[in-house]
Amino acid sequence: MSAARVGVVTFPGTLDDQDAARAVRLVGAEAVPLWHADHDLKGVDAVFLPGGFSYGDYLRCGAISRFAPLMEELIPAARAGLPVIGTCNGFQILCEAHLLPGALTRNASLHYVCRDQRVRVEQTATAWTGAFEQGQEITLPIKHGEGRYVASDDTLAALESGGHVVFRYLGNPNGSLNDIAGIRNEAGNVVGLMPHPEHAVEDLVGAPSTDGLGIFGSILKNLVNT
Amino acid sequence: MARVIVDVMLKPEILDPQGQAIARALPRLGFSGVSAVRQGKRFEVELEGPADEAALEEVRKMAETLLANTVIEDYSVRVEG
Amino acid sequence: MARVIVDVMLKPEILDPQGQAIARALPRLGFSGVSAVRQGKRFEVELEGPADEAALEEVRKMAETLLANTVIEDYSVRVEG
Amino acid sequence: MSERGEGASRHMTDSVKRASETPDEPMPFAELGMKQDEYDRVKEILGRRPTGSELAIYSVMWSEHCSYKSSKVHLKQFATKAPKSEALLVGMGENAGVVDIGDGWAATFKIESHNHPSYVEPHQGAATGVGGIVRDIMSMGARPIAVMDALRFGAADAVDTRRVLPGVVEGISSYGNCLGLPNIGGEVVFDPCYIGNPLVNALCVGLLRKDQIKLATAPGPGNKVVLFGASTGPDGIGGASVLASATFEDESQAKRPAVQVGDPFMEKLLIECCLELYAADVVVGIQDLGAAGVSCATTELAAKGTGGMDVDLNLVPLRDPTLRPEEILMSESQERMMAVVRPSDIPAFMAICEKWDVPATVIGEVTDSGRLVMTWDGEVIVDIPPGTAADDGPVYERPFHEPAGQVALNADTPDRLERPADLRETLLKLLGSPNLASKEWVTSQYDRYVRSNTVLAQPADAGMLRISEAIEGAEPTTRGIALSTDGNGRYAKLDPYAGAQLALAEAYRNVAVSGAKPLAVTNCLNFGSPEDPEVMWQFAEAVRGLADACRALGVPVTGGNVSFYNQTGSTAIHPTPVVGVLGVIDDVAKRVPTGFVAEGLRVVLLGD
Ligand SMILES: Nc1ncnc2c1ncn2[C@@H]1O[C@H](COP(=O)(O)OP(=O)(O)O)[C@@H](O)[C@H]1O
Repeated sequence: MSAARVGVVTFPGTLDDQDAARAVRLVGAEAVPLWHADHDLKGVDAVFLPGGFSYGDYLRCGAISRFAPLMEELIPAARAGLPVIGTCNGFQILCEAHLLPGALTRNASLHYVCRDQRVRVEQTATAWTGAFEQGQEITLPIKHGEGRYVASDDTLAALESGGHVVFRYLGNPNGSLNDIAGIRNEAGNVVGLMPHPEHAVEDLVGAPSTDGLGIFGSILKNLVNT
Repeated sequence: MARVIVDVMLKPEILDPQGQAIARALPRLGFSGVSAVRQGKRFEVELEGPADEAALEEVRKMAETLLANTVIEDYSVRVEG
Repeated sequence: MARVIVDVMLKPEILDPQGQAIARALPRLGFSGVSAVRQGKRFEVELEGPADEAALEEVRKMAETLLANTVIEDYSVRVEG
Repeated sequence: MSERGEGASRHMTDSVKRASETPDEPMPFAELGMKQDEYDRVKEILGRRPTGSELAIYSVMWSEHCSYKSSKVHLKQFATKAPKSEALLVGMGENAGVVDIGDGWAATFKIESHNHPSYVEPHQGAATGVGGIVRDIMSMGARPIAVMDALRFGAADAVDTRRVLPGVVEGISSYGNCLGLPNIGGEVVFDPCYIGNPLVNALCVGLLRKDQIKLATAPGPGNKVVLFGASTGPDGIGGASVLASATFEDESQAKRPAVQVGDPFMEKLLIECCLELYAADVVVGIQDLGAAGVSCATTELAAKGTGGMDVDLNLVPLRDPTLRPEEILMSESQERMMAVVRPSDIPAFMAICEKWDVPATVIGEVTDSGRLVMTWDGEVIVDIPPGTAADDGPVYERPFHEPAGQVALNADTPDRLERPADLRETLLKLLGSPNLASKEWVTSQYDRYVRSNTVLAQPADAGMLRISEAIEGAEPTTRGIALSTDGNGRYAKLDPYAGAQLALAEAYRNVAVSGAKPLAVTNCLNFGSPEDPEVMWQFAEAVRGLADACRALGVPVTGGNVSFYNQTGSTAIHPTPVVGVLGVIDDVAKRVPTGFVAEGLRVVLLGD
């Protein structure tokens, strides 16, 4: 069996692309660099939209990136079922691209916050969380200034009743509604979260946990099973 | 050459922590008589040509798709003057 | 109850990286005819009383000391309407 | 805008020809901070009066900031007393020093101040401080891999501290985070002496292969001079408008801002763009544009290369089309670099810049004329031997003597202090004091994880990075580097010689206890006015102390920065040498974390 190929997207200003690629390799998959200006998904099996400050996060985080040529390919592919995950800036881009509902706004504290964050896995029925236990509590780093999840009351109600909240903060760091740290789309192939699984995959560096491996392990499991 | 202004504000039901922080700071700084503050964005868009209806329509599209996130924000477009 | 608007923009000679990034992105997004964009802030200040001269004077002071950083920004105050 | 445009067009260009024809025209050298004898030397060098543009170049290049005219005679000791070090690949005199860290790898690091701008506009001042030091590191051919910041503020509860401190921290955080550089350490110290003169010292460390070092040099006649990055605007050229208007009796030049605004996104693009340019081997020499902008880059590149350069200033891309040549020369616009490129490599160079959305423009050519020649509207406005501006600045042996109260200050020992009655209360008070309390409220605003190479960061005494994965495609190594910055103005005030040594010793220890072997030193010397003999004494003593200590410990100084004039009226800050030490650890897995890591371990006190 050839290794699963996970695309890692680089926009101008993307920062965590090397880290995401390393995490993909750590679980035995192949990391395929995808460039924002190409109309080419290179036939990957899944896509990781890493964090950073794409286009400086000027205007609104993710607002400019969502118009990239690559996104013109990615948006229909995601709608058609391609597994896609966005972390931090990647989550913001997925919301701006309307692949996920709601929006991420300025932290309630008005400060950027970098810390190790306890998070509960609320939903394992997604392409990216199948390797976790339902309700498992994990530690992942967060580092963002605009991570406060907001959505209309209707949207929130639909997220909750549909089981679309994937991660919830234990100790809300940014004022997110319903302590939401991550969500999925209806089909479960698209997931966005503010915490950074790619910074929690090795003992030596990053957060004092390797819980992030679960995300990368999940996609592998998912791809092998299908 | 004309200038078009696009104002973008958070929808009223969305929490505005920046505006709140300012409103809370005001009494401490000796300002009274303010019941609320909301903070939004103002864009000054310089057009190469005149601000005719076609140009304004372009700016409206720009506001709708790029300058504002209509999930959480409202916008308004007007010619300066 | 009246609403006063405070617009805060970077002084013209100060670099506006945000506005520049937007302006540079526009052609790629299919918008043409824009020569420059500048991004600033808009504050909506709700007064408890009427927007008389005394109240406006207060808001001007507020803009000068808190809402704008006059080292790099200009501001203007006006009653909405 | 249009008014200024018309005003500008009324200007007559002060060409070399015109300068020769009007030898007695008074020039505003004093307004630009130049002394009469310095101005006379310029005239002697040129054999005529300088043009406005030439005066702009000499005045910035001969400023204290760029020429180190008051500190040079003392800083020499870092070289003359330097211990033998096989690790030193590039020493003082370049944008940053480079040390060999083994297995074919090299590290480059440097600390620099941005004190005054951070007082005027804390956010932008601190942000552009980070931006500047990162470009220094980039210009050595390295990938910047981490930053640190050493900060000093007035009393924590002072009104002005409430203005300055949040802005500074936000500025460092927003700029550094946006570049994707982990912040792995630094200092935050409060003392009333810094109230009107906060210190913002930023350190950057970069990594490169030993054989990839780039230098600021422009060799090879016919090679092209490329300016790339942000366009040039009226940033930080308050002084230059004096020139433009005073020379030409023209009031039309609006007041120019002294504040520089940073664009971290452009800088991030510049980093990636530069690394790709290096990898493609299309850069012969490179220099960042910091203080003194185009003046500094052109004179230094030319002076260190074949010796000559022709530049057409009309080709410099402008953000404000009304800028005069004098202003272009002095502009401190951020996020710009200058490269020397073989003509045949220009297409490849431009293609890489385009890929990263970085504007790039050929503005000139290397020559063997021994002259830096610049034109504007077809007229020659600068024609100078570049070395006279870059290297042959004035050198001062400033008088110094021990401060009048120094003996009394030292005689006033803690013996006089009342013994605290309640130790518990005293301890709690100490723990709660701003200088000892947790700094997490600062460090939590800095990204310490990005790039996933951070082995140690806050609260460890030294930051540590693994290096094997810091550059794409490099062969694996278990090695890592550790860094610490330290300084104590109160010790240095009591005894600047010992105070500087203590700063080094502390940084050295912090690196050593992480498990790394200290290798090299950088320093930022923050002092009051060198024209005050008592301050100058503090400076001389601190440098002497640091140089002696470096020799004793066997670690060379590879570079640094001097910041003078940190004073309000006649009151100077405490002399504050901030010292950074870089060390190497053979196996990062063997790092020693700070704190009691497990129960039951013995606690041993070492030293006395
Ligand atoms: N305190 C210092 N210790 C050691 N070297 C110093 C010190 N201050 C300046 N230098 C060195 O002097 C040289 C000139 O300074 P430089 O960094 O080029 O100035 P700038 O960056 O402001 O143009 C550099 O090599 C620098 O490392």
